[in-house]
Amino acid sequence: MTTTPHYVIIGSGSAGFGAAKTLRTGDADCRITMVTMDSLPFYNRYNLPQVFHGRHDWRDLMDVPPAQYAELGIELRRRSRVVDVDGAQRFVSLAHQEHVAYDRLLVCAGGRGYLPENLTEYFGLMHGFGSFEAAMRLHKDLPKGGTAIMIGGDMTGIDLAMTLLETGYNVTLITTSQTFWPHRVTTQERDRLLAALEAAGMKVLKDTRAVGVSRENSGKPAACVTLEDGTEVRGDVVMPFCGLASSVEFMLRADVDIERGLLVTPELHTSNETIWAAGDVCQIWHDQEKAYKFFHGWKNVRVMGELAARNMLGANEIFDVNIEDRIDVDADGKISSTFWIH
Amino acid sequence: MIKSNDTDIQIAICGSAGDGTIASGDIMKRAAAAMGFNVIAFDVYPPEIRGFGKCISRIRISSKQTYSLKQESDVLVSLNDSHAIPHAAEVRDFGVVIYDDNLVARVAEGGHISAHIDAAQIPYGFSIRQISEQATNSSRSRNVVILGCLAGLFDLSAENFHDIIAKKFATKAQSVIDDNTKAFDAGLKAGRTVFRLDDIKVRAGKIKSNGAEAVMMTGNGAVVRGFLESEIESYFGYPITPATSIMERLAVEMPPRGGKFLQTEDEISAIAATIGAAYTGSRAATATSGPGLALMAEMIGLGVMAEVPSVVVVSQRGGPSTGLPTKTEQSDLNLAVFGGSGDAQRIVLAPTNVEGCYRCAGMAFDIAEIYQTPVILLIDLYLSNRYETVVPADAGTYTPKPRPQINLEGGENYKRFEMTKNHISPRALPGQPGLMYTATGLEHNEQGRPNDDAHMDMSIKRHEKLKGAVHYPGLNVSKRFGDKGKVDVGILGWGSTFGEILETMYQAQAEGISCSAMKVVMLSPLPLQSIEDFFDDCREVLIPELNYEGQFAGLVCGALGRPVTRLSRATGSPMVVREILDEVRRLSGREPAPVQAVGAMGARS
Amino acid sequence: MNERVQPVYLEEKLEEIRADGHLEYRSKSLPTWCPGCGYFSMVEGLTTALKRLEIDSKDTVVVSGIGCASRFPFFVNTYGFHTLHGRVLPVATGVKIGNDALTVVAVGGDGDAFAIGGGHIPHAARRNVNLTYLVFDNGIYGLTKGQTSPTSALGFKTSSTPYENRDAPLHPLMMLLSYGASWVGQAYAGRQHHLADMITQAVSHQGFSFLRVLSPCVTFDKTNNTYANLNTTVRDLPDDHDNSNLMAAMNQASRDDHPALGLYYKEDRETLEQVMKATASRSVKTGTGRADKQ
Amino acid sequence: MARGGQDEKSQSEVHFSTDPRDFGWVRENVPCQTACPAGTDIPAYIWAIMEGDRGLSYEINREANVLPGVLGRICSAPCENQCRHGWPGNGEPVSICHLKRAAADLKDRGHRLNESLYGPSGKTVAIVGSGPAGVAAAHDLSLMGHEVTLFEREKEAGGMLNYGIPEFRLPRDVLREEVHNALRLGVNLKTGVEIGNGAGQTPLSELRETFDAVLLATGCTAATELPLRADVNGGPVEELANVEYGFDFLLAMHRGKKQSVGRHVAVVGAGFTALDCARVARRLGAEEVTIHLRTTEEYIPVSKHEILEAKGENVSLLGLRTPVALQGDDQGALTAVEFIQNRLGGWRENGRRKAIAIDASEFTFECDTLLVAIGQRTDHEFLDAPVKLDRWKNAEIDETGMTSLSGVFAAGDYVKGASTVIEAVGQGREVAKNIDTWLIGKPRYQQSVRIEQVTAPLRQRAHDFIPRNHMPTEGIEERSGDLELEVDKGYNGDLAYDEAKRCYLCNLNYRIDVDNCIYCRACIEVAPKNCIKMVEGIAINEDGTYGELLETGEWDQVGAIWIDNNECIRCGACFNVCPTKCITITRNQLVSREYKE
Repeated sequence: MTTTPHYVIIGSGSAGFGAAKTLRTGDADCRITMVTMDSLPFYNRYNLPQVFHGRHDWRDLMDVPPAQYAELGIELRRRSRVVDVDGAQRFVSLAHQEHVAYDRLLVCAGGRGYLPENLTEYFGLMHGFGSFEAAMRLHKDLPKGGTAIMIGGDMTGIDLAMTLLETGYNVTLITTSQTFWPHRVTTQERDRLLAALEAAGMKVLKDTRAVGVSRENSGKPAACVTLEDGTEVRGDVVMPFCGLASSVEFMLRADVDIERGLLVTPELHTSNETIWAAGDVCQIWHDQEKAYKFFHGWKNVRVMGELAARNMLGANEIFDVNIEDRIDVDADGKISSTFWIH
Repeated sequence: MIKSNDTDIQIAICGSAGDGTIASGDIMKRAAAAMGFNVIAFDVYPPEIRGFGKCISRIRISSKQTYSLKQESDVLVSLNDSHAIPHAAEVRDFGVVIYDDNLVARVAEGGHISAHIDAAQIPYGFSIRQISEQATNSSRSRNVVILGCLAGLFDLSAENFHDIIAKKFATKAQSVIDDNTKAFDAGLKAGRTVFRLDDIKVRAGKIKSNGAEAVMMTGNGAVVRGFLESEIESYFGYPITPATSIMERLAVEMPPRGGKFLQTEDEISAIAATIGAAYTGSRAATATSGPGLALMAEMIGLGVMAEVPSVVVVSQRGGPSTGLPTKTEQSDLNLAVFGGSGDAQRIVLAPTNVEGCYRCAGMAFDIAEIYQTPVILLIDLYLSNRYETVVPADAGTYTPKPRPQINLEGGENYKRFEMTKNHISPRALPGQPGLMYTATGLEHNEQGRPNDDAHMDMSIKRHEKLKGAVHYPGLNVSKRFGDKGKVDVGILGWGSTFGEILETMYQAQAEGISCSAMKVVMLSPLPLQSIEDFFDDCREVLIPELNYEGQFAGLVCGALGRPVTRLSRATGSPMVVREILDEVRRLSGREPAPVQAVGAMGARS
Repeated sequence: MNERVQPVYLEEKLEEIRADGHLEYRSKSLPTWCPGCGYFSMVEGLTTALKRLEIDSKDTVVVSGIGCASRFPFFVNTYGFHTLHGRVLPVATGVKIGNDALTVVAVGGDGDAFAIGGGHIPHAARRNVNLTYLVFDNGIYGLTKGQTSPTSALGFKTSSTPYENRDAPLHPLMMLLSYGASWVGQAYAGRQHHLADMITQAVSHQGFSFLRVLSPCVTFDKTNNTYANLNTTVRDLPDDHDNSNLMAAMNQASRDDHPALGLYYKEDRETLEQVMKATASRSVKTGTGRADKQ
Repeated sequence: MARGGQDEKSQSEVHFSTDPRDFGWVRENVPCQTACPAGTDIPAYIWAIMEGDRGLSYEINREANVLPGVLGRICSAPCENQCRHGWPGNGEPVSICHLKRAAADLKDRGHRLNESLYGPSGKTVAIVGSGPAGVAAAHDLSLMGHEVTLFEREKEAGGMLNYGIPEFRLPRDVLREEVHNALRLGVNLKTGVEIGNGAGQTPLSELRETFDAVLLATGCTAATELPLRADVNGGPVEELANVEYGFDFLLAMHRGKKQSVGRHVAVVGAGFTALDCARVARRLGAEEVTIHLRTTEEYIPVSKHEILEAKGENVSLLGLRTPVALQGDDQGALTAVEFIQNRLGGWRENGRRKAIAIDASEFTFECDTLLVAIGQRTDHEFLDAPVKLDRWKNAEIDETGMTSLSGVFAAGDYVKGASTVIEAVGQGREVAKNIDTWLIGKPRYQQSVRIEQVTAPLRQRAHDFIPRNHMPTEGIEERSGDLELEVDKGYNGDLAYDEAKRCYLCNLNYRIDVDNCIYCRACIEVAPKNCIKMVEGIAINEDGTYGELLETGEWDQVGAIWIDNNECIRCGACFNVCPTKCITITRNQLVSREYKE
């Protein structure tokens, strides 16, 4: 007896959604279930800074209308947290005690903002930017013309920072080793880039480190970051942008190899026969560098999702790890990055 | 009717019997009323007290006048996924589904409601059970936690909820109030931390009133209030869904007022005791449903024959027999109007909304006493249990009229059943000197003595005396709404269904259909003249009602001999606006007749 | 040795229960009573009794009225008849007369039995219909959500007696003894072993057997007939109780503050069916009838 | 140990079982105790803390582990990984180890130790090595009435506890007090005495003649060599300045040598020793300290708390690399370590991961000090009569702990290779029993399951929502440069009580008495987990213990309603609601009882 295969996709970001569409194109009959922590159906995360240009209705950020999920036959499980994956019995356990059996699993759970160890206890006092909700909260809590203090300043953060500056806010950047993540920049390049940011109106604090965050309920601005020399920096919100940490806790019993992310072959196949991974959650084997590497950025992630889906359907394609990793400042001081190419 | 910047949301709370679903809905609607909203609410629950039956409480909260529940809810709260899953589809696009995302027992694949939420709906998962356990050490307060979640999500004031919780559990231990308050607050905290994605707007409620504070009542509650304001003196009851709460409320309210309350052992003795007390001049009533009415039919006949005033509230449910004991239906019209042995016409009033329940109950004793006959207040489960905001009448509206002053000479000449011009005879009360008579079920003469030969004359008297009731002052025995003069379609209705009829009529008018609607409140005797006028004005007359036989249509057709179109529904659920509207469109000729499975009674008669 | 600390091994226990066989008398569907309801004991009791007496399921009819107890037939694997409120005994009598080879068990709550149905009991009792009437007495109305019943205690506050119940409760056992029931017993849902024994005896009795089962309503009665209260108030009938002595039975039955469990009274008397048969045969012998009159 | 003897409860309230199903129950249901190499009755001691009796709690600990105050600080806490509170959906594990310490720290000043002493046996035992295994064995054997002499080559007893663990993790006064208490009931401690063949040393053969039995508990006294590309025996380590074995580094420091390190210190290794070296290096002034792991920090055998503290002190952990060569300058000083990149391989039997080197992925890491802490091994040079070794070059022992030499027993790291302190303590106790049996010719104790009725639930559901209480620690500033200041400050009484409340008390067995159950499902309704089930059967494992419950939803198949103790979180809700009071709670504990034929 043959039955149509059930593909389960964990994550509804661009990798997950791209994969779902690819699966449907390749197999009109298969069953596709997409499990996501998000309460929204797929939207373009990289457009979140647009919130500060006035796009406050989440429907504006939708890539496809909700009805398209039904048309594509994608079963959506939103606000559903995966707590465990049983790689031997092939099912996904959700926090609400439901087991979803799969024939093939694609993990594109992405990552969550990384927070320097010494600041973890201040987590509750900071703003994130990982979801539409977080973006809207930020928009709500940041008064018009107010100041956002950024710790780190990875490429997602820089993108937001540029938008904030354009829309009349102030940004104070406290640099860390993760500034410009995931680009690796030399000291020279770094200085040039920081100079470009300062020229764009950003206040940049170099050679120091944030050691504490506090909030005051009365009097503005409300947030305060303490630096290691004891000085205090004031602003309205504090946001860590120190790169991503992969979300893999739920994969610990899945019978797959994990370092910081899920380890996959260039075909995006994990060490488990029926599990693939794509996007920020996986480290792909780089044969020249002899190491598992992360490949971040909108374009990469999307390519990975579609490629993994084709391989799940039986293809044997390889992810091209030789991709350009470039960040530049042009004559006008405008920063361009391969990370931002959509 | 409803503008976009008004509040008009409908919340459906669905759970298993025992989850506290109905209690939760109750707090919600009372809190919403306290906030100044118009509220219409209706609960559906199974006959089992606990176990596994489905309960669903639907509450429409609006800043404008509304007449019925909406077909689509804006919010669905699931306390039990297996019951709530079929209702996920009832939530409109960009509406909200709230559920427990941290269950205890394993569920089958697809057994959790999150698997059934459409992409256009917004899921809000909370750890409902854990929040309850954390707040109160018990999972029992899940139903209150979800109220907190709702209040948190939609930024409603906690104050009103706290207040209602304290009132609702006032008779319980303080710890019950404390625990429920804690559970609410915990849910509120959880709800407030969620970033909202839906487009549901709740603005301040504002009910315009005559200066009195609008209150939230069910149809049954309104009946009780009407009774109390008209100084009910005796009540005999027997529990039966959906009339029970009338008895329970009166059990609380009457003793302090010096009233006599008794739960009898069955309906037969309830009506017997009611008539017995009324014979002495006490304002007496009972309440029941169709099955109880059937038991009482014989005794009501006695009341007609003996010309003893009494008030019987009948809240209909699905029938016959136990039928659909917790579902609504308008199928006891025939029994109420005609039930009993022999020609035994009585007065039957069928209010169309909660406010109507209040006013009819307030006037029922007066009417019964004036016309010296049983008055049946015919409502149904949908009206009994549905909540609406009501503006109370001015004080004194229902103060009983002075009892018939009987300035009669005592002695031989007193005729209890005297033939008079208006066919109403002087009624003496036990205790009055010299006016002793016998009330009897035997046919009798003017003195009340057994006499077969008087039957024709007495039958004329007992029927003719009721005709005046059609003109009873202050009582809208019928009322026309909508377009004046000649119209294409007229919708004639009665009882609880009239809310849906009005909603339909306004929608039809908005579509440009010339349309009006008329409600008939007095079913016996019928206000024939105004019904006839309505027929004259309408090219087509449609009668929607909740029974299979089209009992009201039959009543009207029988009385007028005019054709009507019937829309008869016996689903156990309230009438669907959409279905009436389709029929109105068809009758108006504006759209080709949609193929509609309206059943045998759907055809034009 | 305290049995609470003795280990119990599940597979041995399950084997024991399955060997016992009473599970076969259950239906497939789980009872829908409130968790904790005393009526669960009754399912255990009746199924155990039927198994012990080796009465075939197909030869058994369980008839019920209205109330929580009326669901009972759905949970046992026998013929069942769910009838109208208070009219259980007339229906059951009809079933028995229709086919007296059947074992007929009528079940009902205290409301069904003593309120609306109160008028039927004396007649079923004095006719000595050969059936068993199990009255699940929880002293409250469950299905209509907690109003007083004829056996509700004095002082009980319910939704219909918000200022305390002042109607003295009935004494079902004294009623039945005085109605002439030929077998009158009492059991308690919290002692299901004893309950099963009593149902076994009641069903095997030839004649009208009336068993009152004290059964807590966990949802609407938190004060009177609770497990906690009954556990401390119930007692056994004295060892020397003479169950052929009606006055002794009345005497025991009158002490409701400490209800006694056991068989109060039993007498062997012609049943309705026997009377009918006897009347039938006598009418043949005496030859009364049309011929006579002519 | 033999708690049965002190039992105040009457026989009728306590039952002792030796049925495999009951042993199986304890093993399955008390995962912390099962995970503890010393078999500590963890729920019992946590319950004692909840009851306010910290002295009793300390004593319960001491029955399994004679050094509770020590282990409460430095235990690797394998119990916490298994704690039911940490199971998926239940939250975080109970801080079992911190509570152990709390019992020790917070007991009354005048606390009286509880020792059950046997009369003298006339037998003599020599124990070589006063580390955790030696101390545990010495204590137990002396209680059993044997005359014990404990030989220690260093100045002070304690072994690795004294010479391997920095004081900021284990203050020496705590160690001294507990070792003293373990030995004071008649153990003859001889420090500064070295067993061996050299001059001034006592040979093993002499001990065998003098004593009835000898126990070798000398631990692992040699550092494991670093296998490098050029010399798999780690030759280059000796050749370069600023490269040292971490074990030797710590040992020398604790013997009194003033140590120093460079500015950029690299540590290779993944155990406590590696972490200790790194943290000592920070305190000695190193600017950058890195720990290099073959696998990743997810899979190393140290507690998360220690990793977090190390990170807090700005120690970095770098994963997936194996050192293959050392690079030095002209002066013979270290300049860099050459590593090869690894990827994760399959699982090893001990639950850790394999590391597989990636071909041609070598890279260099600059540093000026390297501490090698990849393990220790046993040394057998000192024996004049060689014992038979196993394939890992450790002493081979039989099931009683005896080596190939009659009357010579071995225990602790000396047998197993470098492992944890709690394992050593557990083995010391185990071998003491075996030595005793060998000496007196019959077993003294036997295991059974003690079953005692508990009349009411001891917990509330709300306790399950208390978040794990973190260990208060000294500030980073205060720690700086201080090798002695204890980092962990310990719970105060309130914290300990709050944390104790979190324990599910898994040794409570909730059981439905099927005979009295009316199947009313009141318990199922209130259950906070999927813990009460309608069952038709139960799987039985090959060893006679129970497997999974077989559930059913068909009423005529429901043989019993049963509590799945594995899912049960002992909240007591079912007990409180049961109408027929047919739920029994018993406390099921493993105990050693006086052996009966």
